[in-house]
Amino acid sequence: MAQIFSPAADARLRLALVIGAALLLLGLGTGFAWVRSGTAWRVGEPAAQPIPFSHAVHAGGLGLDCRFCHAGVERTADAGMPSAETCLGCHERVWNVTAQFAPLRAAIARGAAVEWSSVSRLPDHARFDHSAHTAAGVACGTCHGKVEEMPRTAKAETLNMGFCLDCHRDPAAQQRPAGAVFARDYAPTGEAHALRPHGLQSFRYEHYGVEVSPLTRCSTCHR
Amino acid sequence: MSDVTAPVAAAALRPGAWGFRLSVAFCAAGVVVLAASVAAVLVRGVGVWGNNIPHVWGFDLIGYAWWIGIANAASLFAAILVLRRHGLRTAVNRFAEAAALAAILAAAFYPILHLGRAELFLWTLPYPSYTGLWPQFGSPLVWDFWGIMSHVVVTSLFWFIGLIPDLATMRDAAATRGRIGAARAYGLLALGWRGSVAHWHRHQAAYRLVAAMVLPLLLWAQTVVALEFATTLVPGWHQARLPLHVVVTGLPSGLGVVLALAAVLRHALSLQRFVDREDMNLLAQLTATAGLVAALAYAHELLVGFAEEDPTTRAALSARVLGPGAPAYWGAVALSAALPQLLWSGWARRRTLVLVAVGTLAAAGVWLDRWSLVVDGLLRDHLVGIGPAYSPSLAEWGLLGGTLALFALVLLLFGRLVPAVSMYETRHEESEAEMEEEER
Amino acid sequence: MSHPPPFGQMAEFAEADALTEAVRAARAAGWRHLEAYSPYPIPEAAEALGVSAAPVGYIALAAGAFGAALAAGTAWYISVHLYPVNVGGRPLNAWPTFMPTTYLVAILWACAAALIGMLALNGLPRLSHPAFFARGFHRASADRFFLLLSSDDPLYEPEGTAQFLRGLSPLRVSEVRSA
Amino acid sequence: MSGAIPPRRGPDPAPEPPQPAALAPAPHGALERREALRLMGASLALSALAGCEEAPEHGHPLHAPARASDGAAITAEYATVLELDGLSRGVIVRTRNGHAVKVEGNPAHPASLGATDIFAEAAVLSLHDPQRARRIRRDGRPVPAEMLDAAIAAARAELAPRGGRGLRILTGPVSSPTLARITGAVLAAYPEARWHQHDPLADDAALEGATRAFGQALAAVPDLSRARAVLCLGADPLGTMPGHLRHARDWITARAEGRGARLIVAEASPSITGARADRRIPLHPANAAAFAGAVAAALGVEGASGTHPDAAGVAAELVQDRPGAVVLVGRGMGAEVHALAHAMNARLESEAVRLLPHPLARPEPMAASLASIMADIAAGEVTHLLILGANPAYDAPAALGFEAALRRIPFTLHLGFRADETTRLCTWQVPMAHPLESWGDSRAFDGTPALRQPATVPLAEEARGEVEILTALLGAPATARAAVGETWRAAWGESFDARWAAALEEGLAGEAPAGLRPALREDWNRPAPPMPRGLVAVFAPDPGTRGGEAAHEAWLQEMPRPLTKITWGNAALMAPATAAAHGLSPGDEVELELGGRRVLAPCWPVPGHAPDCVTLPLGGGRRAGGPVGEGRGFDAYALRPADGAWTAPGLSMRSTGRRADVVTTDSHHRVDPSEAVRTVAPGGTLPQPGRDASLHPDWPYPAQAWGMAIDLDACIGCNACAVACQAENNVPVVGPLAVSQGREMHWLRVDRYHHGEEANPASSFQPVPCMHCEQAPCEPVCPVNATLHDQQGLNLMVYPRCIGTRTCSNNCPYKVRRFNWADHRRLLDTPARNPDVPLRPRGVMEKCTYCSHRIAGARSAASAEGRALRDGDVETACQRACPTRAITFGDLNDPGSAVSRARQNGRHYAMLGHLGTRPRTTYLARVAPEAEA
Repeated sequence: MAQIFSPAADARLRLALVIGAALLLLGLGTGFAWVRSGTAWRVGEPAAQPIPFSHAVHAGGLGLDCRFCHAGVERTADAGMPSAETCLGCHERVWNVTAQFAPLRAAIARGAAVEWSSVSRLPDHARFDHSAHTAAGVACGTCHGKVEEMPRTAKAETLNMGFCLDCHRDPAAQQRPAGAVFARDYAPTGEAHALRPHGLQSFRYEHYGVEVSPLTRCSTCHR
Repeated sequence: MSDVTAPVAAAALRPGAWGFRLSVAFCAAGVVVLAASVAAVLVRGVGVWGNNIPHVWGFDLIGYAWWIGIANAASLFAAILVLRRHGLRTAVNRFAEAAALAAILAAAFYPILHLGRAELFLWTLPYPSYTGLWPQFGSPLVWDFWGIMSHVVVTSLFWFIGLIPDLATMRDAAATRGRIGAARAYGLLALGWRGSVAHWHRHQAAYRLVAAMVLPLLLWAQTVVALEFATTLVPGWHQARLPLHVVVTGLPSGLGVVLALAAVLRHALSLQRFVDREDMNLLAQLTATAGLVAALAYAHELLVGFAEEDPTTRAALSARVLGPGAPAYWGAVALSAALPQLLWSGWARRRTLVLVAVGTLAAAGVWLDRWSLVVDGLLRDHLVGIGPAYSPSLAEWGLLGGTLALFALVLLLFGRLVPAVSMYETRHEESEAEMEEEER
Repeated sequence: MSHPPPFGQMAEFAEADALTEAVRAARAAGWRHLEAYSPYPIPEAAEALGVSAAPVGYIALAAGAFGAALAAGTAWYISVHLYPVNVGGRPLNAWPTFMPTTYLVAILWACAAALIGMLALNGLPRLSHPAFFARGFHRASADRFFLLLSSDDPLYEPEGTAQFLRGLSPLRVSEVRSA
Repeated sequence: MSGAIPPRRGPDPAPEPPQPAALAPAPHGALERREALRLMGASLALSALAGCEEAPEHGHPLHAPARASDGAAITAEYATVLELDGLSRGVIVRTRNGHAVKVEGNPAHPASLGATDIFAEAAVLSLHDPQRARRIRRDGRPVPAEMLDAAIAAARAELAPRGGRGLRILTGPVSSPTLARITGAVLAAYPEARWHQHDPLADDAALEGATRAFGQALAAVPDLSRARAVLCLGADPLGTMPGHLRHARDWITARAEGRGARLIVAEASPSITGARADRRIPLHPANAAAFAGAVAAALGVEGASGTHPDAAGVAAELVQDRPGAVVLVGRGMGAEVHALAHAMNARLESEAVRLLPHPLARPEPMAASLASIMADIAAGEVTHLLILGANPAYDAPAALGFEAALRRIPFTLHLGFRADETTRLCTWQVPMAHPLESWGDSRAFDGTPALRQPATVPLAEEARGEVEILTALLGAPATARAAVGETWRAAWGESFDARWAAALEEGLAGEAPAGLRPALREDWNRPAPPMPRGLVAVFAPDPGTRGGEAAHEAWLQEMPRPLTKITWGNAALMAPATAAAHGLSPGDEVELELGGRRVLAPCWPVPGHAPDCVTLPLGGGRRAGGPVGEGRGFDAYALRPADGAWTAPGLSMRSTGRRADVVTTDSHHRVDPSEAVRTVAPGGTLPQPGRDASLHPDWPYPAQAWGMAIDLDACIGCNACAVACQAENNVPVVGPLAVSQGREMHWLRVDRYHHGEEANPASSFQPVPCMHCEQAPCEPVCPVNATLHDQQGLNLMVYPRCIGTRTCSNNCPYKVRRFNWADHRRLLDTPARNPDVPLRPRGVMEKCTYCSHRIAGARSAASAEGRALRDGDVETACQRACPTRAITFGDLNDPGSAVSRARQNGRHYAMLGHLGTRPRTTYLARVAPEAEA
């Protein structure tokens, strides 16, 4: 009787099996890496803004404090965005390039809103309170990166759930002393951040000897 | 003895008759309906079904429990035959295993489709997600997920292991007929089986090992489905006996389907010689016995239930048995427990039509039993009168019909493309038989 | 005969018992490299060849145990350490509720291992094998029984081997080429 | 987020011209609110028409205002008033980024005391209603506003010479001092003109009765805080009577202190007051006068006569409790009964009722007023008709033939909130400003005046108010704000500025007038002829849609009516015995005929309804105004007699043999085997089971352990909590079909149970939110940990994690979980939504969260102040709305918290406690004399 398969067939079969397995692993690995990658979360992609604004110039060059424009960051959930007045307050006097500021003047004339667009928007089901985080000693850069070096503002971190959880599981690593929250040139001084007396962080508890932090309970971030 | 191979292989290799093609076309049409129903629920959400609060489950879980029941009983049956090296195995093993496989395929639709957000089905798997979240291993649904997965894998393994030597036979048969392409295909699937005695030895060991492990797996897989109900606080469901009840009442469906299938294939593929009258008798009597066992389960349910001290549970049961749920409940008893008793009569056993009818009706009866559990189990809750009754929508009927068509289609193709009875087992049988004769 | 070198000598039998006898004889004659083929399992022959199926069982058992440990361990580690949460007031390590999955996964692994182990021990898949060169070997999957004495065996030398095989009163004896 | 909200603020000043004085906060961030709202108006129109998902993000935190403003402007509260029957309840409107998102009660206002009713809650919904009228139209075609002004000027030119002959002004009931002043000015300028009021729900008999008794139109206002025994003759002080919120609070406060009034309710159609009565007497309208007379006679009122088996006993109870005893009479009773009641109260020297000058600016029998205008129209004497706010084409009795009459008037102008039945028949169709976006003033049931200030800028640019129209007619156009200012400047003199600011801050513009003690006239007793026997039609305001003006509020249409549990419509209510006598079963369609006019209606038996009469709820069968209200139920006005009577004999009813679809959440279960509602005798207690044993140590709950206690003895089933929850949590409306499928989404439902015999059962209500069980059965069955507990003991539902297996609902014995069978987000994504609560996608579970966003808000506010949360910092929406304070919420770890104290009460129990779920939401048993503890 004749062979139905040549000896090469076995080699091919084995090769196929190996390649198949390899492809499967490769696929899983790629998926695993992709969902964690910056590209999947559009890190580093600037958004179109009503006026060509550069953090590098204002925050970096001029050294303006974040709170100069984001006034609500210590008091409210939303950091707050600069009003047309905030911009023109200075630009009436310096670097008064009419063409650039036309949108702002129009806004004031019409009493309209200046529609900045966000690079770090969180989904509807996530509750994020800037005031709580600044009060807890989390610096702006922890989530927004080195904004003062960005000519065009872009997302610096994935800001996905894993990113939030990493910090909520071990906040101490990211917490600064109250004074240093807005410092751009902060070098860790070992000096620990004093926990707020009634902040969530102060209510760690344990069950069956396993310690649990309120910061990782769903209701802390999800509403 | 070479005439063992010829007819069986012929049955698979001969070009399909018009009747076969017609039935394939019919089932294919049914599968189109299935596709439409699936699309409907995926696109427009489970809202297209008739569910509500409290009837959050309906045809989805009914169909699931039902198909799983068929699959379990069928492969349970097959496994037992293998383990006992029963003569019947040569005849109906392959049917039973194939039926089980097809039934699981049909069942596998429901756990995914019934989700409000089916696309997130994977979240029941423990994999490292960027969210850092994991499944909840205490949930019966997670148990069930593993149950159905192990069920699919193990049953197909069981089926495949048994098939390997016959695939080799098919390879050689095809080769001698000069159909090299078919030979190659079968050859690839046969993994180069060459019938070495040593291989046979290990093959048999593995085959029996898997068969042995299939038994507890099946019992448990079915149990887990039942646990989805038994672990809730719903008075009609919260019972320790429920898993046993579901397993036992499931038996008539699986055996019934195998019986009907055997009767049909026997004629369609003219395999009377390999599936002889004795085999059919035995199978029929087994189905009847399964009916008896189911009857016992029902009797036990009534006895225990009405002796139950908790009034709410009693109220729930009486609503199912005597109240609005009576038609489904007694329909189930009549079809899946009482009707199979007909098969004790030789007259009935000799009528192919009767066998087919009884087998199918028994399965239908078990479907009613699942309805009685899933839907009528909610007739009475702890708080009275929450929400209106459940009435299935077109999309749900389409899903039921569609999965039936899929089941039939898979079986048709199976009967067409792979040996319908186990050839090597038959050879083995017959050689042994001859030896016995020689010894006399 | 002609190069390539022969793979061995193949004897064809019509009866299972004949094959079994032949195997016994060959073993008695001191043959070590020999393989028998049959259309259905012949435990006696296997026994005569001294094949043991026990390893399949051990593999399955080991795999099952590993699967069980893996499932239970995963459930425990995730629920107690990776992300402990209060689910209905239950304790974190609600181990009884981990058992169903443990059980199922164990069986899953055992079954898969049984099949894969069996194939591995059999050296399958092997689509192309010299045995298929043997004349009429296609009937090995239908109704004939074959005994192959391999050329790897020190006792092997073409004429003598053929002689020996003919002594076992086969239907036919033929040399099998290796390629 | 009570904790997070800055103090309430007054009105916005007029916009100043922009000055680039950098970083100077403009007061109250007025402009960004205006702009945001303009955007939002557009988006609503869009989403309504095109159903576009990408509406501009109104008031989006990213959209910085043109002018800098303090962050607090994001949330602001305004004290204002909303009217019912022309009488006001004080409310506080919370705005977010300039949108009114929630209405809550004004604690300072006597008609609210901090509570709301379902109609007040729904105001934010109507404010943002895409269906409201937006453009000025002439015969249906949009025209520029100038054309309207020109037309009014022309009318003035035509009317002035002839002293306004032919001019008629038809308004709703008016309590507004300003509107009264302006109307007076118009009548002065046009001596021949006439002003009429129309209110389909007016109780003319009360006015007539008071006039008979005292010779003047007084309002008899009960004071349930001082009452010991109250006989309600068809009166519904807890439900539909003006001041119901106040009465409910007074009643429960006294009851809680053990000196509560004993409620004796004699009524034909079951009301929520009847449901809470200590003694209830189903009273056929024909026997009402006899019963009242008999009681009066037994009390020794001379001239009174009548016989009724129950009278003697009732009279005895009243006498025993004098002077705390009072007789209240409601709609459906004749003037003679009202007069009798006054006589009885005088006889009882009742201290529990105050006789006050009528809060309406010009109290008049409104049916008569409408009749006279009809006569004038018929006589062709009317050339100009201004209909301001009213909708007579729908809610005047069909017998009057108003629609036909309207067509014969040359100049007709309708000022209406939506294009309703009347609008379509008028030449000039003017959109009316919503109370939440316009200036005004108004009086409460007791005459307390208050200012109405806009919480938002007008969403309909062209909308106007009555004042604008009338001042235009006077030739001196004034804005509502100016007119109101003028009124009160006159009243307050030079202290105006201070008092004005105070009034806007506090929500009150003065005191209630003092009560009068007029002598009973000699000839008060004028018995009416006895009512003929036979089937009697009883007209009643629908608990959900009132007279029909609320028929377009989807929240209210879908809210199950307290006793019938009917949604999305109405039905002919009758005693089960009556239904049986006519061979009717629930849902059968019947043809009702009265005075030759016919309607088709579903039959709906109601336990406790008086036999031989049929209640016909008004407000159904709207023919215009939008898809929400049109064609829901049947129109009872079609049967109402021309004189607007509340009861009419001679009704005939026959089955058509067809079925009518009644959408109801009622399961017809009249028993409560699971003892969900427990009852104890006064002073009685329930056995308090110890904490059931568990193999495992309990989870610790550091900081707070939130819990809720609901006092069933206080619950009057008014649904305010349920609607408040819907408003607060963006709970979708699913529509009649889905409700009939059992897919309603209410997070908080109010269960209604009947106990005792069908003819006259005891009824009780039970609000059922999520129980937040400590051993929650829903959690262990979730495969993906989408529902679990947090450190505060809240049973969380994590929407983004849910995959929709629905197993949790299966395992919830309370069935409080709701599933998104459809995607409701597009309809919910309006500025009316609460931005603190996310919209849920299709296919996920949802349920009561204990207003976790309010908890979070309160917590961050507290920690910003560096202090721990205090009891009362967190108020859930349902708790805030409840008129009887039945709901307490707080921290169970704090033994001093209100909820902890409630749990110490002997009436405390857990629903289905035997299941071992350890619910955090628990109940206080109802107190009833007949209950054996």
